[in-house]
Amino acid sequence: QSAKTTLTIDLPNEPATLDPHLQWNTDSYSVYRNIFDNLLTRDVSGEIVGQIATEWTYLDDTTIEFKIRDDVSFQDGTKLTAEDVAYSILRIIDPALKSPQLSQFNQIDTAVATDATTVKMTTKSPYPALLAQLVKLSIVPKAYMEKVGAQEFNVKPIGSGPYALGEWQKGVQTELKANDGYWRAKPPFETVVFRAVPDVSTRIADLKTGKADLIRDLSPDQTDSIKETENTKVLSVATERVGYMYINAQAGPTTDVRVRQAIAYAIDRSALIEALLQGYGAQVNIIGAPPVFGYTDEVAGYDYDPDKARELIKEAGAEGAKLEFLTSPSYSRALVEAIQQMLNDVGFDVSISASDQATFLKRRQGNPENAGSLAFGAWSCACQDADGIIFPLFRSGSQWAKYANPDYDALVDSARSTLDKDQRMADYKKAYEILREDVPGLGLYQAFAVYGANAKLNWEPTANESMFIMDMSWQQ
Amino acid sequence: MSDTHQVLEIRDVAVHFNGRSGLFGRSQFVVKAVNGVSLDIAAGETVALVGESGCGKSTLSNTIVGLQQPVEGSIRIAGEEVVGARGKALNDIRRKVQMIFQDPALSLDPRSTIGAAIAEPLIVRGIARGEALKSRIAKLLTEVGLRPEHADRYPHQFSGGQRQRVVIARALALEPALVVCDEPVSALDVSVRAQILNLLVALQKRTGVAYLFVSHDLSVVRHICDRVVVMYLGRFVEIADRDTFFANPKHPYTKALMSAVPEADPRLQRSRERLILTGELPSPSNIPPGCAFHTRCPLATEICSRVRPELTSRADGSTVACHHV
Amino acid sequence: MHEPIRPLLDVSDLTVDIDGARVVDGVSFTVAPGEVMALVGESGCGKSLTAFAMLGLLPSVARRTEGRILLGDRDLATFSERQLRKARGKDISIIFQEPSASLDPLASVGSQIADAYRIHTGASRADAFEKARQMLVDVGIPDPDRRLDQFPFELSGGMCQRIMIAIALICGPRVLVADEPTTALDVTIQAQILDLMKKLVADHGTSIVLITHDMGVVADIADHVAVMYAGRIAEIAPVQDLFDHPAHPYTALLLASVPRLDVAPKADLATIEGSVPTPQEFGPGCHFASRCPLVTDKCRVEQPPLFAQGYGHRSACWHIDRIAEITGMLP
Amino acid sequence: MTLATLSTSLSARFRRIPLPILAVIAILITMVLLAALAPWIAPADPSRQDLFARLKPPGFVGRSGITYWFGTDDLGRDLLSRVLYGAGVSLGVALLSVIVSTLVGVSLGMIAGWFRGWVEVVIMRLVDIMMSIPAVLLAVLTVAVLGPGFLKLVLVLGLTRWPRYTRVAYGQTLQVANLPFIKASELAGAGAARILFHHVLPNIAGPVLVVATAEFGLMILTEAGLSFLGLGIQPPTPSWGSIMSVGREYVERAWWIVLFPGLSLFFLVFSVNLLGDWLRDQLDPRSRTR
Amino acid sequence: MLRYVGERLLQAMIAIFGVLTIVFIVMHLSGDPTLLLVPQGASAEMIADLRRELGFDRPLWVQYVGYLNDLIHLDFGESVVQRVPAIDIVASRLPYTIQLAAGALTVAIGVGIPAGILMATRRGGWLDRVLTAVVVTGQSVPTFLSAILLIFVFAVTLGWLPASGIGGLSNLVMPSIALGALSMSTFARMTRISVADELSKDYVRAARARGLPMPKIIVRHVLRNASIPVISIAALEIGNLLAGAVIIETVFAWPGIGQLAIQSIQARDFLIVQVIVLLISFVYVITAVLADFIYAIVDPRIRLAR
Ligand SMILES: Nc1ncnc2c1ncn2[C@@H]1O[C@H](COP(=O)(O)OP(=O)(O)OP(=O)(O)O)[C@@H](O)[C@H]1O
Ligand SMILES: Nc1ncnc2c1ncn2[C@@H]1O[C@H](COP(=O)(O)OP(=O)(O)OP(=O)(O)O)[C@@H](O)[C@H]1O
Ligand SMILES: [Mg+2]
Ligand SMILES: [Mg+2]
Ligand code: NI
Repeated sequence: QSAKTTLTIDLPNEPATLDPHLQWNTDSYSVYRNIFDNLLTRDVSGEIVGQIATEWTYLDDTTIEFKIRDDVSFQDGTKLTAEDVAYSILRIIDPALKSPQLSQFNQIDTAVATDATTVKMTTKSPYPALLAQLVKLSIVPKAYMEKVGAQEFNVKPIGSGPYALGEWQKGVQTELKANDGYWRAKPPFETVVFRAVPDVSTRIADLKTGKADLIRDLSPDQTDSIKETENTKVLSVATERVGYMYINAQAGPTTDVRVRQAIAYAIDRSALIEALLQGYGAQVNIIGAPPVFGYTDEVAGYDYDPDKARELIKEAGAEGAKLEFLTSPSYSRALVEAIQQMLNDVGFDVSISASDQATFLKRRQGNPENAGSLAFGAWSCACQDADGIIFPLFRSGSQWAKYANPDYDALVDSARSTLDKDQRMADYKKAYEILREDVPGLGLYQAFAVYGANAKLNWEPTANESMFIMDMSWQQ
Repeated sequence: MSDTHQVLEIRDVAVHFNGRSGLFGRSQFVVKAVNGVSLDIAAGETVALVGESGCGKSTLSNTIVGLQQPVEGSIRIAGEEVVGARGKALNDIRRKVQMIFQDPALSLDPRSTIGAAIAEPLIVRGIARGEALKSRIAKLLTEVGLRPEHADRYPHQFSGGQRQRVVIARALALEPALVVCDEPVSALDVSVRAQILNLLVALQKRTGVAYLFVSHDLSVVRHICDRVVVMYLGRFVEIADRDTFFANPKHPYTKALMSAVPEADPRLQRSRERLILTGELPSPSNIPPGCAFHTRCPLATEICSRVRPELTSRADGSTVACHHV
Repeated sequence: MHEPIRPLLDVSDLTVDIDGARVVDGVSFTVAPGEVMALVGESGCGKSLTAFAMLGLLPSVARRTEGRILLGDRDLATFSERQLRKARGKDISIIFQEPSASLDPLASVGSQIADAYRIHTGASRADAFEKARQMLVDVGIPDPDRRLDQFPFELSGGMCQRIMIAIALICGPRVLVADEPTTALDVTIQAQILDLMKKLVADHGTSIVLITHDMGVVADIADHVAVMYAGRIAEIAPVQDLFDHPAHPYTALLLASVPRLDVAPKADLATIEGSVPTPQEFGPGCHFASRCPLVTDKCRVEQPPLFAQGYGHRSACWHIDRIAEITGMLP
Repeated sequence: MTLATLSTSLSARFRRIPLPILAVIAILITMVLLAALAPWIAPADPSRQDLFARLKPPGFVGRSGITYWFGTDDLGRDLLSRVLYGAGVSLGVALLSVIVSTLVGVSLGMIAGWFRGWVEVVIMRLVDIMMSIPAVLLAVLTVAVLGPGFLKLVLVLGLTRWPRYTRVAYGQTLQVANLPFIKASELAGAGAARILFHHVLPNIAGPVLVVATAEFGLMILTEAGLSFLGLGIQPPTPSWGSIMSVGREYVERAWWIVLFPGLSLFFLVFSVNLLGDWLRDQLDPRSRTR
Repeated sequence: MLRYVGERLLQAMIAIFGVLTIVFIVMHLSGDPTLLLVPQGASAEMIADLRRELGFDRPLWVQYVGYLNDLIHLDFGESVVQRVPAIDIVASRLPYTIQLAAGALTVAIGVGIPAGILMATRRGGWLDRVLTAVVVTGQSVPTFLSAILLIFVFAVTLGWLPASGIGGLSNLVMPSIALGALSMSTFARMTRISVADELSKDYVRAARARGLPMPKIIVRHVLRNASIPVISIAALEIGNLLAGAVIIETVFAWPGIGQLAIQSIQARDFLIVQVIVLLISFVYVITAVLADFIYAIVDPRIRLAR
């Protein structure tokens, strides 16, 4: 088995595109992050470190200068220069590209290559999450891109990463070939195949039959059968993703803060984690997880207290209040039903409205009147920064927020416009405390990523749910 | 035309069907089922329509009651034009004309009781309802020789002859002026056939209804008709009073027809001289020029294949379309 | 004509039940070679079932409970389905009541005729078609080459009937059962078909069982006539005898119903009062009892046997002596 | 009157019911009864969860002392109660959607077959249109636009299935419309509505019935399929389809979750099919005279 | 007949146009893909910008006219998710869909029709009962369940067949069976009914009277006569198999149109959905017209009936 030179990974879907500036969904970046190098990356401990950049310095609050490696070549042999880096930045912030990722980078004003190894970038205002966002910026070859155009690039991408695109059988699988001249080291497998297998039961069957070596998105209930099977094992890691409840503070019975607090008291988080997540989750008190900047364990949580919840409901006169619980097939049906039962137990009348994801998002982000009372969510900004979580979720005026509190707004605004880490930590702690009182949302647990793998595969999954093949290898 | 209308006045009626054949309809053709016929029927009269199978008898019958539209010509029933009539006008005319179809089994809805079948015209026209309707049905059933309690039965619970009587009862419910009978007795055995014929005659005597009677059984025709019309390939070839017709058939086709009728008497039948027709049977989609019958006619001469003989009156009051009578 | 030749077909005591009802009850008759036996009777009296029973083609609901069907010296009633299959079409053929329904609408008539021949003789396709062509000429269909390739719907009713006859005759059967072969045809075509049958009888000595309700046809072609009523044979006689001296009230009334020259137009035709009993209503006695003008109590309880009336003439009536009362009553 | 006519003719014909059909009818009646009586006979509340008694096998005795005869599902709910309650939902969905699509489909089919001309073209092209739109698309979009729910589900199923009935009804009407007894009614002065409902409908009922019985089982499966896509009946309300779609994740670990609703569905579909075939034989004039 | 075909095709064009319009309107009513495209946390302005750039902010009728205009120029547009011409994406899936549909039809017809014939000829016998049970099973097991059961038995436990994906014939076996099962039941039932109908007709008795053995009668006469309703069903099923394979394709990771359809619907990738719908209605119309021609070939009467 150790002689195996191909690694096969079952993903739920095929990559939508391989142009790293066009799509930011898990299935796409699981593949293309192995084709491209990024400006920055995170090490195993979660620290931001350079990848194409060797070092960077803030010239002032809005200007930052990156030094670029000079030993990196694209897979077509051309050398990667500061021009390519600047081009990549400018390309993604160009509205004409219609990149869905634009919002992550739109704080950047411009970028120029001042010489072959230096790029100077300016932001519109001080932007503390900039580096965290730049972790997601892949570097594309300017010359090649300008030669073939975006359409062609999409199907025949060239990057500087450890793997080059081999054959892309649309809808079936994406095959990557090792880039033997990769600057960091020799890639561990000659070939890597990403298959598109939407049904999790089928992915498990593939793993058990040896058709796949690594599968993702397992539910905790399915881990047992993989553990029991010889030759397969379960890999898991705590991620930056947080499972939380949204509670509409601007419409319906939940406008009353006591009702929202009652909901918080009524949910037995430990039961959810133990029974339904089978331990693949860790309890949190806030909407945020330890790998996230701004996370604090100093804010108290709501302990499970159904009597207290009933009391609050009575106080608020909300006995039997009808709550609409929005959900979509993307979220665990069992969790949603379990929460529904817990809320009904304390005297609410919760009804579930499931629709497809598009409709769910439309309602959830639409006006408060139509946004239901409750929804379950699993949030990750892939930037490991509270700014990517509670700012969009609760800052008034945001799509997601069904909540408005000027004090809170001031805190999160301040935290996103200073580079002073201590100041930011303090702001976030205060902000989390306000959220605890007002309960426009409720943190439930830190989500774990669960993978099934061939027993011989060495890999330590990371908190940001990436799949870097460079980190994997066959057990000797 | 005069003010005194006949019950039925047919003028130059022609009915054509479009036929297509070949996988892609390469060959299109027109079936001239009825090809310019005229006829009057007076109240209380019975006119027989006889002719070879496929000559257009049923097509003409359907056209008279408005189930089929003619390509040209005029049909008046009690003075009112049927051709082109639609909706209410057509419905009003239909009160005066009814039809008895060839097969009684097929002309009754197998899923409604015969009471409902007879009641239908009365209900639809708003003539009777409730008790009045019931007694009216009972009366009609008695008139045709059935019992009132039969009203709740379904068609399959009757014999062929009884079913035919139900059909007649329904046709008469509206007291029409004309009933078109399309081979009403050909599928019945002799004793049942006799019952039906008796019934038709009795009703005519009482109500003065006129019949257009399509049949291929000349003994039946002789029995109940006043006048006989012979049709061949969409045209009338002979029209005559019954007595004249049977005493002295003129058209060669009529003669062949008469000679082919078997007599229900072995001695007579086996000693008869018969006129067997030979020659190609032409099709209504390809009617030969001249006289349509000339391909099979024993008397045919050269003129027959060129000039179509018109119906002309004869001394004894009959009209015949033949060059050689 | 009435010489006792050894019969070719000897049906005796044929009995058919449907759902426990006796729809054909002890029917017996014989047919000599080259003879035509006509089977007449009111609609629904069991004529067709008798015919089907002879070929072992009864519908699945019907069962033949008794009876012998001797063809020559072999009893068809004891045949297995396999033996029957070999006999059908070759020894005994049938022409069905409804010709267009009895032809596969989607197979060319030529292939349907030829099939019957190939099955029994193992002839080649070409030979069978040649034979089929010959048969079309025999039944008097003009332009046989073109007709062979046509489908049933392209032919007129009379032609379909003749196709059926061609199929029935192609293997030269010894017995032909013809079930109302001319109903729904006009008289000119009917005459042609009757002539064809006469020719068959004369040329090949075929025996024919002819089912019909047209007394004119009977008068034209039959040698003997069996009159059926409600599942039983009421009377059986040489044709002239039957027309001259009907010996069963039903026969007499039936013959009287035919419109005749001597009946004035639009005068009442004679009819038979009442209607045929259904098999469920059959009593223990004479089935005609409910409509018979001569009925007595005996008729209602005791079934009359077939009494001999003369040479080859038998009738099932207790009151044959009083038949004159009926003939006298008639107009 | 049409219904009355139909039912009298049915009762006349059905006096002798063969044994297997009686058995089938008994099964169906039992199912309907069980479904209707679920609130009284179910041993537990079908949505009562016990997160610490998840995925327990049949016969497991819970903490409160109740026995789970069919075992429990992934949230520790009593499967027997869920199957009982689910029967009502599944039967209801199937029955209602069959009724909706029959009503719509058969009416349109009869109208198209009767009036011909442009009405026929419009209706039959509409049928083509509906048949060309993938059913999933309609289902997803209807739920997106109208939201989920029992009645909307019925609406979706009815909406996507009526074209089949239309095709059958249309073809049959074309045939029946040419029969002499229809012409006779026309001559009697009956209008289109009367002819269609009093004469055409009873005479095309047989084939329509076959389609309807076949569709009946299919509707339950379709609801199950929608549940699988997360668009069916909303939890925690159980339906056989939603129970099975949950259960399929656990076929290895907890086979009982799919087994019991699956078996129930099998018996239901089996019974309905047999009954449908038999009803059809009864209504078919040819099989009666045979 | 040529005119008939012309008329039929014209009507079909109008119908296809209708399908496209309906789908266009309903799809757009159900929301646009912008929210699905942006990363979590995108701000309202960002979403609005992207929506504007993708053109979804324009009034519906403007979008519709634009779409029709493109369509007339045979431009089927580009997927907003994949940024590739929609027609290419659908075309890349087509071969797999055809494979699967062919496989499923083979199962459905190859098993369904013989089973139907056997059931009709052995009506009421034990073989009829056994086959009825098989057919009902096909009708009462949801496909998502039968599919996963097949995988567990034949791939995981026995290891005979690959669990998912495309490849050789062995990959096609299980999806074809799972997808064909339901159609198989439909074919079997329909065949049983129509063969039984034909068997009761007079010409069968007439053929027996001629001395033809039963198997020969069935092959020569009955099947042809019974085929019309079966052909109608086949025409309906082919359209069904294209689009109805959503669940099967999802479970077996079969990259066909059905899977693409549901993914594109869920992603509100309008133009792909439109191309798929266009394709399906096209196939549907073609099979319907084709079925009419087959009717005419099987049944010569139909030629004249028009
Ligand atoms: N709907 C139709 N379409 C095409 N041709 C038709 C149609 N109806 C009748 N015909 C043709 O018109 C001609 C006359 O048919 P019609 O039914 O009137 O004959 P008929 O005299 O009633 O014959 P029969 O005595 O056999 O009933 C025939 O050649 C027939 O084939
Ligand atoms: N398949 C069947 N099922 C039930 N009863 C039948 C069946 N076939 C015939 N019968 C009944 O058997 C009796 C005899 O029928 P048969 O067909 O032999 O009559 P027939 O003398 O040929 O009448 P016709 O002159 O009308 O053809 C009738 O009462 C009929 O109702
Ligand atoms: Mg006619
Ligand atoms: Mg008969
Ligand atoms: Ni009514």
